[in-house]
Amino acid sequence: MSDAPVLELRNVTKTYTVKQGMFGEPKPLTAINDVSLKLGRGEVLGLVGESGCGKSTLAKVLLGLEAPSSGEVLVDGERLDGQDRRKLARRIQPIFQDPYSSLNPRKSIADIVSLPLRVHKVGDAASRDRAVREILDIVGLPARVMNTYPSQMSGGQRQRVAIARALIMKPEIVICDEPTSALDVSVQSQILNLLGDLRQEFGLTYLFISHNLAVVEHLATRVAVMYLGRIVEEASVGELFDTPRHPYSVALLSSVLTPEPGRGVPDTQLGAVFPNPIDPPSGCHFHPRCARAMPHCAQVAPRPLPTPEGHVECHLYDDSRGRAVA
Amino acid sequence: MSAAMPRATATAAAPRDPLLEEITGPTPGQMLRRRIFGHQGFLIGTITLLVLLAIALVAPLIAPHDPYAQDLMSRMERPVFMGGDWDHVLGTDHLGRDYLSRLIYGARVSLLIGGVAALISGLIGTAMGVAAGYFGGRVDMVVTFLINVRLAMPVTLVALAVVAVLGGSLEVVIGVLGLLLWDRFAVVMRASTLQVRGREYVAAARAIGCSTPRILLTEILPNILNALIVVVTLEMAHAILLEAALSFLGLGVQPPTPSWGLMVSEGKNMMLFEPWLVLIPGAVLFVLVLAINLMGDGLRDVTAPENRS
Amino acid sequence: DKSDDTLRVAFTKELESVDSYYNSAREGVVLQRAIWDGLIYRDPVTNEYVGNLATSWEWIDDTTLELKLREGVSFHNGEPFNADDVVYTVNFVADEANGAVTQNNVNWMESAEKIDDYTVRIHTKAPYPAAIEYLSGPVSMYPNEYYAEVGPTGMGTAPIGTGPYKVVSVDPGKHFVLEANTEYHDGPKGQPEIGRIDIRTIPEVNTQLAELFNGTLDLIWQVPSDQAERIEQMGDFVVSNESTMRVGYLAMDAAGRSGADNPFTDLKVRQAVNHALDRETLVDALLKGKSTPIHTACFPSQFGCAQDVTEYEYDPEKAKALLAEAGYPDGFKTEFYAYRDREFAEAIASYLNAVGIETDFKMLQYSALRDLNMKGEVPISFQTWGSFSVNDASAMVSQFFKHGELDDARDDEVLADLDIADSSTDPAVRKEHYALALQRIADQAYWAPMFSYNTNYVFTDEVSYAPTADEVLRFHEMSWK
Amino acid sequence: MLRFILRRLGLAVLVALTVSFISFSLLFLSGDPAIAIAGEGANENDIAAIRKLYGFDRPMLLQYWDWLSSALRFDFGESYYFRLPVADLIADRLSVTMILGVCGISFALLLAVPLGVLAAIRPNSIIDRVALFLSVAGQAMPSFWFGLILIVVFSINLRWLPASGAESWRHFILPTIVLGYYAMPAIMRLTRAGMLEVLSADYVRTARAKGAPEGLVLFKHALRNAIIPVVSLAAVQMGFMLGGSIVVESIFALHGAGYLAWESIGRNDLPTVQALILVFSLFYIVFTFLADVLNAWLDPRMRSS
Amino acid sequence: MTDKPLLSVRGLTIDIPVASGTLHAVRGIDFELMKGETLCIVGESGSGKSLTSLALMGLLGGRISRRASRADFDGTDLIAASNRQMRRLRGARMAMIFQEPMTSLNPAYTIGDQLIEALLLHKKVGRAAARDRAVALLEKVGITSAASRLGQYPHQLSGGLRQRVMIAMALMCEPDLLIADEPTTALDVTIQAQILRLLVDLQREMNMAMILITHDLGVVARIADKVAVMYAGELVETGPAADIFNAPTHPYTRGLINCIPVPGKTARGAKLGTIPGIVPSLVGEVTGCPFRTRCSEAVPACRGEIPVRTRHAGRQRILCVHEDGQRAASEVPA
Ligand SMILES: Nc1ncnc2c1ncn2[C@@H]1O[C@H](COP(=O)(O)OP(=O)(O)OP(=O)(O)O)[C@@H](O)[C@H]1O
Ligand SMILES: Nc1ncnc2c1ncn2[C@@H]1O[C@H](COP(=O)(O)OP(=O)(O)OP(=O)(O)O)[C@@H](O)[C@H]1O
Ligand SMILES: [Mg+2]
Ligand SMILES: [Mg+2]
Ligand code: NI
Repeated sequence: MSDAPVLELRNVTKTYTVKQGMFGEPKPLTAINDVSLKLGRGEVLGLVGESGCGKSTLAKVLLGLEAPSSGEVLVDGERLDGQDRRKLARRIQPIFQDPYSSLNPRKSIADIVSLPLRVHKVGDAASRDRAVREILDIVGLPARVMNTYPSQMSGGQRQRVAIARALIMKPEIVICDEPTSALDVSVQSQILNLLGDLRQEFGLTYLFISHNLAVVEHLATRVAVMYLGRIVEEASVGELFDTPRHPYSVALLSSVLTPEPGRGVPDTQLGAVFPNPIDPPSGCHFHPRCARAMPHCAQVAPRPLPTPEGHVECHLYDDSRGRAVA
Repeated sequence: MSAAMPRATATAAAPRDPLLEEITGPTPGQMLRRRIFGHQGFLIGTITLLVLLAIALVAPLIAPHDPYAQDLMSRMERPVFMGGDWDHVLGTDHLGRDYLSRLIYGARVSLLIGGVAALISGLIGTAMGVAAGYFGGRVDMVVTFLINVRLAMPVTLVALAVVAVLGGSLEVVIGVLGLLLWDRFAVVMRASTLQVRGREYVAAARAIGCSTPRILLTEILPNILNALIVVVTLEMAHAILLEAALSFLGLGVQPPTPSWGLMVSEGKNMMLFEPWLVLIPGAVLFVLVLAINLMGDGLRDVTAPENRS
Repeated sequence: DKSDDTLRVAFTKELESVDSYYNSAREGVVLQRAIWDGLIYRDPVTNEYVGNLATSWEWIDDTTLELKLREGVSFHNGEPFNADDVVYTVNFVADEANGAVTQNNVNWMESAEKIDDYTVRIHTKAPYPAAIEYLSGPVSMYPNEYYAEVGPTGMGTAPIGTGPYKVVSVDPGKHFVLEANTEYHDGPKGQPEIGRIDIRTIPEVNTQLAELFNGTLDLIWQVPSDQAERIEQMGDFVVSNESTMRVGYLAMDAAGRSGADNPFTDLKVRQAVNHALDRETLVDALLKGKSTPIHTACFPSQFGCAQDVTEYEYDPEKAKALLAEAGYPDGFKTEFYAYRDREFAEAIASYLNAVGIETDFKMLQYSALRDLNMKGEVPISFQTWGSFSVNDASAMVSQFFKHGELDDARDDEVLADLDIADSSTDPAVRKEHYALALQRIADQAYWAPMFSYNTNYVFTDEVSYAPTADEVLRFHEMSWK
Repeated sequence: MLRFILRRLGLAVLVALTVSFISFSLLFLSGDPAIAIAGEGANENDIAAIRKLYGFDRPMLLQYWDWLSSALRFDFGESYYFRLPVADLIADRLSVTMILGVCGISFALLLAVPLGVLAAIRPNSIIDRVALFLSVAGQAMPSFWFGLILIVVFSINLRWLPASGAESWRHFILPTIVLGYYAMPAIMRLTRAGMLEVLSADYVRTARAKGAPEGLVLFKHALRNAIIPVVSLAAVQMGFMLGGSIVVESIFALHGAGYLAWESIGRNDLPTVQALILVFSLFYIVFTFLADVLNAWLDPRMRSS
Repeated sequence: MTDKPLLSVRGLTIDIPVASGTLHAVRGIDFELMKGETLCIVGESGSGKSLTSLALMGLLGGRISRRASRADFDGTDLIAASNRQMRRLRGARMAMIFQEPMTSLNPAYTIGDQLIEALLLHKKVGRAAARDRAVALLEKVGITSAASRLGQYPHQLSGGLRQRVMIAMALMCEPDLLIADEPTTALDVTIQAQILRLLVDLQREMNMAMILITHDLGVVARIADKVAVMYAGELVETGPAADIFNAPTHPYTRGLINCIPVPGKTARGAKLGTIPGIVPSLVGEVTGCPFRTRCSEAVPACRGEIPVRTRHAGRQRILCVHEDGQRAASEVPA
C-alpha cells in the first residue's frame, strides 16, 4: 500500500443546481464537498454513509460520468479530464446497485457483455465470442445464457452479467456502487464471494460503496465514512471497526444489527432530524445530531486531522481543544 | 389439478423436477407474442388495419369502377341494401361516380396522409424530444418552449389558414399536418428519454466509453421505441381525422381525389334525403381510425405491460 | 309564422355590412330593397321604370339627369326626405375615397346638385344610358344628417332608410330583425303586409332544411337543386324556381399571360374545350330548374346579348380531334381553378379529363383566385358572373373583354366594338356592336360559356310570394295566405 | 410563489408573441388582402387604392410591429369584411364559444370522471369495457360526422332538439355533446389511470388499514389525488376546445369565435384571423397557466417547497 | 403462556390468479401469537411475507383468494368476518405500518388530518381530543414540536420522521396487534436502529403483540420473541428466537444465517456461505419441499409429502424430511 495511488481525488467538489417544488428557485446543492481521497493498488476502499450523502456522486465523478465542479481526479497520477474518456473506460469500470436497470432490456446477454469489446474494437467476432464465454464462466454463468435477455434472469444472475461486463476489458479499478443492496442475503453472499475471488484473480482495486457496514468490514481494506458530502473519517478497516473516532462512525457502527439474539436494539444517540443537503447546518455539519456536540461545533467547521491510518474531521480530536489523538 | 403432478415412473431416467423448470423465463419475444395473441383489441385493430391497407394497395384491382368516371344521368343511385342495383353496390355519388370505388381509393388517401404526416411529425418530434431529454439544459429549454408555442397554436385554425393560403392538395395537407402534429412526439419522446437516460445501463454504456450517437442509437432509441410506436399510431389517427375535417370544411384534399372527409362533405348536402351518402364514408373513416386506435392502445399494453393495471 | 305575424328567413352567407354600398352580397341587395328606396323603380315583372323617391326624371343633356322628388316621405328616424339627402348620398358614394365596395354601381356618377328642395340633378362622368337602371337598382337614398353622423359603420349596424321595412336590430352578420314601416309612402313597392321579418344566418343548408321542417323557418332560398327537387316531392312546401342572371363559364388564357406555351393560346384547344362540355346534361342533371345552356358571354335577357353566335355542340370526339390537330394527341395537363360550386367544377373537370385535358383542380377563395387572375397566372378557370342583376350586356361582356387585368383574351377587335357599344346612346348601334363583339368572342372561343344559374325558393304554404328572376327577395311583396 | 407566477407569465407572454408572429407571417403569405377587402366585382383601381390605404405595400416586419403595438391596446384593427373593430366582433362572438366550451368541458367531465372512477374500481369489468369502448369510439368519431348524425336523429327524425342557432339552452345540447364527447376520452383515460395508480398506492392501503370505509377511501383518499392531473388536463382541453370548436360551430351554425375564424379564413379577413389565432392561443396559455396554479393549489407538494 | 393466543392461524393459503395459471403464493402456514409477544417473519423477497400480513388485515385485492382452517383474532374469525367487522378491527385493534414511509402517507392531507382520522374512525371523541392525542403520540414517537407538525404535509418530512408518523398513526387507537411490514428497510442504518428501538419500547409500554416482517436476520435476532422463517410460501421453520439463532435446524435457516458476515465473527475476506440457485416459481401445482432445488441436503424423498417435525418440546417446528435438517450419511443426494 506504499505505492503511488492508482486513483486520487484532490479537493473535489461537485455542486448541482436543484429546484425544489414548482415555485422554488434553483439553489446549489453541494453533493461532494472538497473531498480528497487516495486509492492504492489492490486496495478495497469501502465508502459508507447515509443515503444522499454523496456516495454515488463520488462514484460518478470517478467514472468520468460527471465532471467535478472543482478539484481534480488523477488516475495513476494523470489528470482525468485531460484523458481520453475511452482510455479511462478501459481502466475503470462500474458495477451499479440496481441489477434491473443496469442492463439494457432490449439486448441479449452476449450483446451486453461484449459491448465494451465492440466499442473499443477489440478482436474479431469469434474472439469476442470466446471472451464472452470465458468471462461468463468466470462469473459463474452457463454459456447458454448468452442468447437470453435480462428479463429472463434473476437479480443475482443479472448482477453477475453486470460484473462480467465490467470485467471483460480487464480494468484495474472497479467501482461498486452498492452492488448487493438490491439482492437477497442468500444471493448477496454469492456476489460478495465472487467479488472477493475476482479481486484475487485479477488483482483488482475496488471502491466499494455500501450501506451495510458488515459487508464493508468483510470486504474492505480501508473505509471512508461520508457525511453530507464530506469524508468525516478515513481509516483502515481494522482501525475503524476497533476504534471509531468520529461520533458519526461510532453511531454507524453501533447501529449494525448483527444476528445475535438477546442483545436488543442499541441506542445510537443520534437525533432524528435529517439535515437538508441544500441548506446544510453551519459549522460541523453533524453537530445537530451529535451526542457529543460542543458549543463551537455549530460555528467552526472542523478540519481534517491525521490519525495513524487515515484522518478524521472532528473537533473532539482537534489539538486546539487540548485533546490528544489516540 | 393434479394433471401436472409428476408421476413416479419406473424408467431409469431421472424424472425432471418441475421446480427446476422456468429458471429462465420466456424470451422477450415469446412474451411479446403471448401478449399479442392474448390481446383482443390489438388483434382486431391490427387485422382491420391490415385489411384496409391491403385494400388501399390493390385498389385498382378490386375497385369495380373507375372512381373518377362520372355519369350525370345516374346520380345518387342508392346502394343495394337500399334497393339499388348490383352494378353500383354502394350506389353512386352526386356526380354519378361509383361510391364503392371511391371509398376504396379513398383508403389510399387516408392511409397515405396518416402515414406520411405521422412520419414527418415523428421525425421532427422525436429528434426534438430525444435531444431535449438527453441533453437537457439549454436544448431542453428551447424544445420545451417550442412545444409550448406549438401547443398554444390552435391546430385546426392554423391548418385551415395555411391550407387556405397555399391551396388544398394532397401534398399541402400532408405537409401542413406533418409540420403541425409533432408536439405529442416531442412531449412523449422527451419524457421517455428522460426516463431512460436515468437508467443505469446508460451510465454503464457511458462508462464503457460509448459515443453519444451510439448511446442514443443503441441504448436510448430501442428502449423508447414502443412509446414511439404508440404515438405514431395515435398521431396517424389524428392526422387522418384532421384531414377529414379539413376536407369536410372544404379546405383539405381537392376533388376529384376521393377522400373520405370530402365524401362526407359532398354527401352532406343531401344528408336529409340520402343519409347513406354521409353514413357510409363516415362509418368507414370511423372504422379506420378505430382500428388504428385499438392497435395503438393494444401496442401500449403489449409492449409496456408494466404501465398496465 | 302567420300566428305571430313574423316571417322567419334564413341567409346562408354572413352579410358583411347592411350598408348597401359596403357589401357586394345578394343578401345585401335583399335588405337594401327592404330598408331603402331608390329614386326610380323597375317593375320586376314588366321591366318598366316608374318613379319611386323621384316622381319624374329627364335627361337635360348627355350627362345630366334631372329628377323631381316625391314629397312627404320621411326616413325611419323621422328625418324628412328631400334633395339634400339625394345630394349627400350621391356625392358621398360617388367619391372613390369613401371606399364604397361596389364601385361599378356608383362610379358612373360625377356628383349631384340641389336645384330646390325637391329637385336634383345628377351629373354622370360620361354619357351613361344604363343610369336609369342603376338608379332603380343599387343606388338607394340615405338620410344625409344621420349618415353624416354615423357613417357607413353606423349605417351598417343601425340602418335608417325610407323603405317598407324598418330595422329593429342588427347583430352583424348573424341576425337581422325588420319590422313593417307603417308610415311607408305610397310608392310603387306597395305597403308591406308581413309585420315582422326575422332573418338569421344559417350557413348549413341541412340546418336550414331541418329548421324549415321543424317549423322554425318559413322561407329559405338559394336551395340547391337536388334538395329543392326532394322537398317538392315531399309536397309540404312551396318550391319555386326562378332563373338568375348569373352565368357560368370557363375562362381560358388565350393571350398567353400564364406562359406563351400555354395550350389555351391555341384556338383549336379552346374550341376543343367548348366541344368537350355537355351543357345540356349539366343543366338537366345538375342545375335543373330554369337554367339554360349558354353560348354567349352574357345573359340572354340582357340588352345587346345577341344569341345568334357560333355554338359548339357536345362532341368529345371532335374535341379530341381538335386537340390532336393542335399537337396534343394525348392531351395535356393543366391547372384548373374554381372558387365556387365545387360540384359543378368537379363535373366540368371530369368532362375535360374525358377528352384528355388532365386537370389539376384548385379550389380557391374568390379573392385568392382573383389575385392569381390579375397576375395572369390562371390557364383555365371556372368562373361565374351575376352582372349585379343589371339587365344590360355591358354588365358582363364589357367587364371582361376590355383589356382589364382580368382580360385573358386581349382582343383589340373586341375592345373596339365594346368601346362603341358601351358609350353610344343609340340602342341600335349598341346592339350591333355588342353582337359583333360577342360573335368574335364565340368564334375565337375565348370563353366556354356553359349555363345560367337558377335559384330555388322554398317556403311554407302560409306564405304567398311570387319570386322574380333577379334573385332578390322582396319582403314587401310577400303576404300571408 | 410570486416569482413563479412572474416567470410563468413571462413565458406565457413570450409564447403568445411567438405564436402571433408565426401566424402573422403565415397569413402574410396569403393572397392580396386588398382584393378581399374590395370584394367581388371591384376593379383594379379600387384594389390599388385599398392596398395603399391599408399599407399592404410596406415591409412585413413593420406591419407586424404596427399590428402588435395596437394589439397590446386591444385594438386588433378593423375587419376587412365587416368593417367593424375586430375586438368588438370577437368580443361579441366569444360568449357563444365560451358557453359552448364551458358546457362541453362540463359534459366531458361529468361523463368522464364517474366513468373513469367506476372503471378503475372494477378493472376489466363490464363498466370498464364500456368506458373503454366509449373512449376509443370517442377518439375515432369524426366530430363533423357525429354532429351530422345527431342532427339527423334528434332534430329531424325525433324533432326533440333544434338543429342550429344559439337562442336557448336547448340549442346548446347537441353541440355540447359533440364537443364534450371529443374531449371525453382523454379525461376518462387519465381519470382511470390516475385512479388505478392511486388505488394501488401505499397511502390508500394505509387508509384501508386504518379501517376507513370504502367510500371514504375512494373519495377522500384516492380521488383527491387522482383528480389533480385531471383538473389540469381539463383546463388544457378547454383551451384546445375553444380553438377547436370550428367544426362544431359551423355544423350547428353557432355564431361563435370558431365559426368566425373559419369564415374569416374564407373571406381572407386577415385582421380577424390574426386576432383569433392570438385569442385562441391566449386562451390556451391562460388555461394552462390556471391549470398550473390550480395544480399547485391542489397539490401540497407544489404549494410549498 | 397458559392463556389462549391473541392470534392463531392454521393452514393459511393464498392463491393469486395470474396469466399462466394460479400462483400458490402462500401454502398452508400455521403460527400463533400471544398478547405482548413479537413474532418476526423472515424470508427472501417474494416468499409471501407481505401477502400473509395483508391477508390477516383483510387487505388483499379482490382477485386474490385466501383460505385457512383457522384464523382467529381474539375470538373473531378473520376469514369469515364481514367487511364491517373487519373495518372495525382494522386500525382499532390491529394496526399496520408499511415498508415505504415515503408513499404510505397521503400527500394531499396534513399529517394532523391523517392522524386524527385514524382515531375518529373508531372512537367517539371530539376533534380537539383527537388532536391532543395526536400531539401526545407524536411526542411519544420522538417528534419534537409535535403540535406544529400537525399542519405539515408528508412531503415536508424526512423518511425517518414519516415512519414515526406512521407508527403514531398505527398506535392512535392503542391496538392489540401491530403488524409492521419491513418498517425499516427503506431507511438508513442509523435511523433503522432508532425506529426499531422505538417500536420495541412502545410495544412493551402498550403491551401490544407485534408481527414484524423483515428479511434482515439482524433485526430479527434483536427484537423477536418468536421467529418464523418463510420460504416460497411456506413457514419452513418456526420457534423461539434464541433457539433459531443458536440452533438453526432447517437447511434453509442454516444457509441463511451462514450467508451474512458478522463483524467480529466472520473472518475478513473469508468465504461466506451461499445458497445457490433461485427461488422456484410457485405457479401451478407445487409438491414436495420447495427448497429442495437449492438444498445441499436434498434427497429423492424431498419430492414427496414433507412432514412437520417438532423439536425443543414443541416450541420449534420445521418442515423437512430429515429429522434434524441434515441428510444422513447413508442417504443419496437427489
Ligand atoms: N443529477 C443530480 N441533480 C441534482 N442533485 C443531485 C443529482 N444527483 C444527486 N443529487 C443530489 O446529491 C446528493 C448526493 O446524492 P448521491 O446519489 O450521491 O447520494 P448517495 O450517497 O449515493 O445516496 P444513496 O445511498 O441513496 O444512493 C443528494 O442530495 C442528491 O439529491
Ligand atoms: N397482486 C399480486 N398479483 C400477482 N402476484 C402477486 C401479487 N402480490 C404478490 N404477488 C406475488 O406473490 C409472491 C409473494 O409476494 P409478497 O409481496 O408477499 O412477498 P414478500 O415476501 O413480501 O417480498 P418482499 O420482501 O419483496 O416484500 C411474490 O412472488 C409476488 O410476486
Ligand atoms: Mg447512491
Ligand atoms: Mg413485502
Ligand atoms: Ni392448485
